[in-house]
Amino acid sequence: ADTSSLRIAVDVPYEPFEFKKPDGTLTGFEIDLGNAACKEIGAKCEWIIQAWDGIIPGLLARKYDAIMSSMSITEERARKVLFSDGYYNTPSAWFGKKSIASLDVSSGEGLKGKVIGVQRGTVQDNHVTQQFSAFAEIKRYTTADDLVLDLKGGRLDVVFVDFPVGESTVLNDADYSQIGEGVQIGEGIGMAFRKRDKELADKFNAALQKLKTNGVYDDIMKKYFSYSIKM
Amino acid sequence: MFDLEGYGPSIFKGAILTCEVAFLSLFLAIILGLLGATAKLSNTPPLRAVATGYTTLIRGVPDLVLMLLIYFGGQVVMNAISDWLYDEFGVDYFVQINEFVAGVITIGFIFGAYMTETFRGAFLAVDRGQIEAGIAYGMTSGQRFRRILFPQMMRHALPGLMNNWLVLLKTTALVSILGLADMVRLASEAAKQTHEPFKFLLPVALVYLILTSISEIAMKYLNHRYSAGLVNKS
Amino acid sequence: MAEWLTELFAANDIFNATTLLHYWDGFVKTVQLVFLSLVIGLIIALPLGILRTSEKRWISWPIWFYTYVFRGTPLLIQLYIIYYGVTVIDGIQESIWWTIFKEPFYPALIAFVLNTAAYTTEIIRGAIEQTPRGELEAARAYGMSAGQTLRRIILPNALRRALPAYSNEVIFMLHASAIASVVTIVDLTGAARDINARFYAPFEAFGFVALIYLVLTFILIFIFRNLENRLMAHLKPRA
Amino acid sequence: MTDPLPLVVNDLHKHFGELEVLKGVSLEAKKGDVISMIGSSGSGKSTFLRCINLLEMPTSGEIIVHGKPIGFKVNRRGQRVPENMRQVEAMRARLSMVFQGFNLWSHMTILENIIEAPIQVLGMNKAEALEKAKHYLQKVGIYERRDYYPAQMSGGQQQRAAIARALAMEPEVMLFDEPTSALDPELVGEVLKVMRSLAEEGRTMVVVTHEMAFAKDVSSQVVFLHKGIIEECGSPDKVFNNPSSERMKIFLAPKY
Amino acid sequence: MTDPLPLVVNDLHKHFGELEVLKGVSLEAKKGDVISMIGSSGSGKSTFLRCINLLEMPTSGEIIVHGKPIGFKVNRRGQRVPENMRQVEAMRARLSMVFQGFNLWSHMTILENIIEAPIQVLGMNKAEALEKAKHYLQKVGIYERRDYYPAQMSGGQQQRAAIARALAMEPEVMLFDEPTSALDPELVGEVLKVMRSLAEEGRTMVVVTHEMAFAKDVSSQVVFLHKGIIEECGSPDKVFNNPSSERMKIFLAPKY
Ligand SMILES: Nc1ncnc2c1ncn2[C@@H]1O[C@H](COP(=O)(O)OP(=O)(O)OP(=O)(O)O)[C@@H](O)[C@H]1O
Ligand SMILES: Nc1ncnc2c1ncn2[C@@H]1O[C@H](COP(=O)(O)OP(=O)(O)OP(=O)(O)O)[C@@H](O)[C@H]1O
Ligand SMILES: NC(=[NH2+])NCCC[C@H](N)C(=O)O
Ligand SMILES: [Mg+2]
Ligand SMILES: [Mg+2]
Repeated sequence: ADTSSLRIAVDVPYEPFEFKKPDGTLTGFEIDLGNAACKEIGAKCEWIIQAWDGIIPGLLARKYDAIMSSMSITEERARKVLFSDGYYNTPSAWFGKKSIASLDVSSGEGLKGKVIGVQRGTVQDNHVTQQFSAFAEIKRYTTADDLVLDLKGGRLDVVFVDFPVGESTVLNDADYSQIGEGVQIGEGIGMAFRKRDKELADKFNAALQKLKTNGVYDDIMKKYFSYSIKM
Repeated sequence: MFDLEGYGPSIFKGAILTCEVAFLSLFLAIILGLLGATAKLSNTPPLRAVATGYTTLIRGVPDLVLMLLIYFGGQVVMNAISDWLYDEFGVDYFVQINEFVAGVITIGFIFGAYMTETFRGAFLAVDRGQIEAGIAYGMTSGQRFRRILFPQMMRHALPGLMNNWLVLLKTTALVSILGLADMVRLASEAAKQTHEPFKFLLPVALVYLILTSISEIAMKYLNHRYSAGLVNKS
Repeated sequence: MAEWLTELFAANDIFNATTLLHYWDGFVKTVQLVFLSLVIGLIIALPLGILRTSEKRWISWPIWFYTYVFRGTPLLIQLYIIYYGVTVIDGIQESIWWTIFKEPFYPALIAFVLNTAAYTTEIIRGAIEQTPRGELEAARAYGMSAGQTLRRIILPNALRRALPAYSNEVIFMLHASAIASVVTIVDLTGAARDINARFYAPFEAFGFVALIYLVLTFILIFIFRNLENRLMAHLKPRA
Repeated sequence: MTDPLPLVVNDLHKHFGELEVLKGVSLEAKKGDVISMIGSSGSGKSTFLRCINLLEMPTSGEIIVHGKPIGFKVNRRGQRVPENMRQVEAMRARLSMVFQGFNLWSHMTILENIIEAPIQVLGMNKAEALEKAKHYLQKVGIYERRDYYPAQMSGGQQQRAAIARALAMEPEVMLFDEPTSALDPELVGEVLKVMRSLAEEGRTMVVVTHEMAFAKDVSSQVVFLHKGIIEECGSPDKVFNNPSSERMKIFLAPKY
Repeated sequence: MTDPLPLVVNDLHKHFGELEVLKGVSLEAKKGDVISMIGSSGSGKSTFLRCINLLEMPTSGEIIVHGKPIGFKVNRRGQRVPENMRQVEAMRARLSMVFQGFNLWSHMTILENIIEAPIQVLGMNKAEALEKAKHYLQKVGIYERRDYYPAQMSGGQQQRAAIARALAMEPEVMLFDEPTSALDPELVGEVLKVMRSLAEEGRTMVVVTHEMAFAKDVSSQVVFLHKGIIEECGSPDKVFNNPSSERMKIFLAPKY
């Protein structure tokens, strides 16, 4: 494909990876990283906002050329799309009211009767659906902000999200805390491409690799994180 | 006051996008409606069947489901076509459907079905005698269509058309579900971000109310103009 | 039949027992939601529609305003406002109301009820106002009281005439209910979205529910057509 | 003269805003009277009839049904209104009106139309009402059509049904407002025939009509209304053959 | 006799499915002729008129306008159709029809109605068309009403406008299909007056009418149609005062 102008899909908001400022412009870790990578390979990149549940079909339908939206690398997805090398890695984590901080979230018994919120079509969705659908009620949300809103609005008992997202959107309220242990799902986060765009994927792999080593990656990361998510 | 914690200007842009989507899809719907009505009233059975299938299908399925289907599926079809073109003929032709175009096409396509029914009814409502007078004075069928049938049909269609427009306008809110940054989407994002639903959603409701009110006033005015000759001037 | 089913299951991985069950749950939710909204909406709209025709401004005006607002704004926004709005009402989360509003079903039901009641009110008003003047005068001329006239002449007359418009409203409501899926309700559309997100198969996921909606729509049209034939017999010529 | 008169109207006035449509019209119907009201279009005949049973509120004047005058009062907004709606409803039940446009209730069959007011207003039981309905439907000759809806019948049949509906109330006085003018010429005859037979039975009737032959043959009294005033009244013989008013002469003169 | 006749119809037949409505009707209009067609309802008068300018397609027979016969052919589906639509349109422009229901174009003012066909069909320029329109509107006496829409005028005025519209085409022959029967009795006169003046001017006209007085006074020829056949025809004097056909005698006999 022509690499001089590229379209990259993101699902927003997904703080701190990608979200909008009040004036509507996009910002976040992946936005910065993606822009840096594009610069590296000399492409003009345009960000396309796309709901998460349609993001892979959209890629396959050629609505855009790549996805860079905190997509966990999993076997199942790898059957449909081509992943870049991982460019960050964080666990998934449970969040909820401090009052239930001692909840046992590792077993179905512990979550019995609870209402769990996840973003539809995420690895977290898959995980709870497989493990806990017999025990707890699972509510699936289209965007990650609905999810947090309903947690704080009292409609959900716990949410299960990528750790940094919970950290920046849930833990900013002192009544809430992480619950239990983080869970590692998938093999880190990668960009996704159509299978036939191997060349493009290679270019990004090279670019990301370079950014990781020349310090740009670290600069960007420091802007958004106080800990390392690098992989 | 309209700053809305910094979200105001971008929501305003969203309002403009809403209007753009609405007007473009109205335009498309009218064209499809005219084509559909002509097909339905034609003497060609296959044309009639296609048009009937179109209107039944579209009017039997929720807008949102159709949107999701066309939005997600439409590009798949486009791709299949372009792949086929490439494989069979080596033609490298590809149409990119972005979410704006998809939204417009979807809404236009849906309301084209409603417009088809409106126009069909309006064509049928034109008094046969009006056409006969045209025939009797030696007008060609083209002249009759242009000078008599069409203007009279439009007059009958106007109330239905306006009604469809009001529904269409409200339906544009659904494009927010596809991820298009219209005012509903932007306002609900802001509402979630700030945890202040009323502050953002009420103004957007008000904007819709204003748009529908303006439409209704315009409708009265247009109706008045186009029904000249139907009501008594006193 | 069984063979056909097994074949169907074997031929694809999208329509398996789990997903079909998911669709079924969605179907039940859609039917519940639409049915309840319509019934409650109609119960509210009946008196409102009658009062809306009142000559007293202080009665008819507030009702006009209610229908104007709810018919002039998108249902989606009404749904958002009610769904998210209730959570920020002070103290609601501690009150017993919360058990109701906590579930997305009830805010959605409220939004749908208010919406369909607004449209239905106007339909009923329109039908009442179309009651032939002469028939009203005849009622008065024979000494019927206002209440008798309403009960015996206006309403039976108007409700029949409202039927075609109301059947449109019912179908509209069925279709509008699809947006319940945006507030996490797993109705038919919600089920399709879940399944699409899981299998990345928009055609199968949405096409299937489109078909179900189509069938539901046809069933409704069929029911109303029968009803109309029965109740509007008096307007048709007789051989 | 112990029995009170079925209907007396004294000095009835009616304004529509500025326009004075009735300028003092009086009328006295004895039992068995058939009073024909004639007059050109716009002279106020319909308005007069509608004032009698208060479908229009008269501006002033007295209406006495079977010896009982209708009471009026003035409401807060200075409008004249009936003192007691109950009394008005009871009065209306004694005066049955037959309209130009029939005004049968379209959602009821003919039979239902006829038993409706006797049951609802007079409180008759259903069996009795059905009995009466049968009787009067036979009288007007449409008994076999009782299960049809009004829209399924011809104008003449509808008007006969409307007459049966009025009869079923067994009213003191029947009021007819141009009962044949909405009918095709062929259908006029069948309605006039029914009305003539009612007159011969001795029913008290007030009939607004343009059918001069009918007025001449059947009436006991003819009233000629002109611009809201009774210009001429008396026996048909006097009014038609020996009118004193100039207006009446012009009205009777052949048009061609 | 060098000038061809404006209109000749030879042995016209018309079937509607099984039903034969016209069974061989012929007619010859010389310049200045006023031909009245009379006959009871359903005798085929309207159908005949509509066949003349091909609003209905005649099953067989010849139509010759100003010496030029209309050509027909049989299409693929075995239906008789005109050979050449251009020719038909040109022919229609020479035969102006005035309809019973006026059929003025309701979305145009009276003036626009009148200039429409001259401009669109005859290709006249607008100024000239306006000039003509003025002339004919004055002739029928509704020039001041030129900017009204049809719905804003009385039936008589509308019919006069429709006549002006027909006149503005300056046709060879004017065809009238019961031009007064949709009008209230008071309005009939004004239209008949206009038609009489046209007759006196020497216009060629074919008039289907129920107005016997008009037919008697104005026509040069009267045609009596019965069940699709010409039962009687000739001068008004002969047809009305000395009819040979039994049918015609019955038709003329007073109905009451
Ligand atoms: N509701 C009304 N408001 C204002 N003016 C009215 C009203 N009803 C009747 N009029 C006027 O009162 C006058 C008398 O009308 P009315 O209908 O009583 O005449 P009529 O004698 O019955 O005539 P017709 O023979 O045409 O029925 C007319 O000038 C009419 O315009
Ligand atoms: N389009 C049609 N299809 C079938 N039959 C028709 C059609 N038009 C007319 N007819 C029949 O043809 C016969 C002649 O009709 P036509 O209208 O010519 O009569 P007419 O002499 O004009 O009568 P009237 O005085 O009532 O206008 C009638 O029996 C009518 O029912
Ligand atoms: N931008 C987003 N909403 N991303 C969601 C990603 C969730 C999770 N990491 C997944 O891959 O399933
Ligand atoms: Mg009257
Ligand atoms: Mg005719």
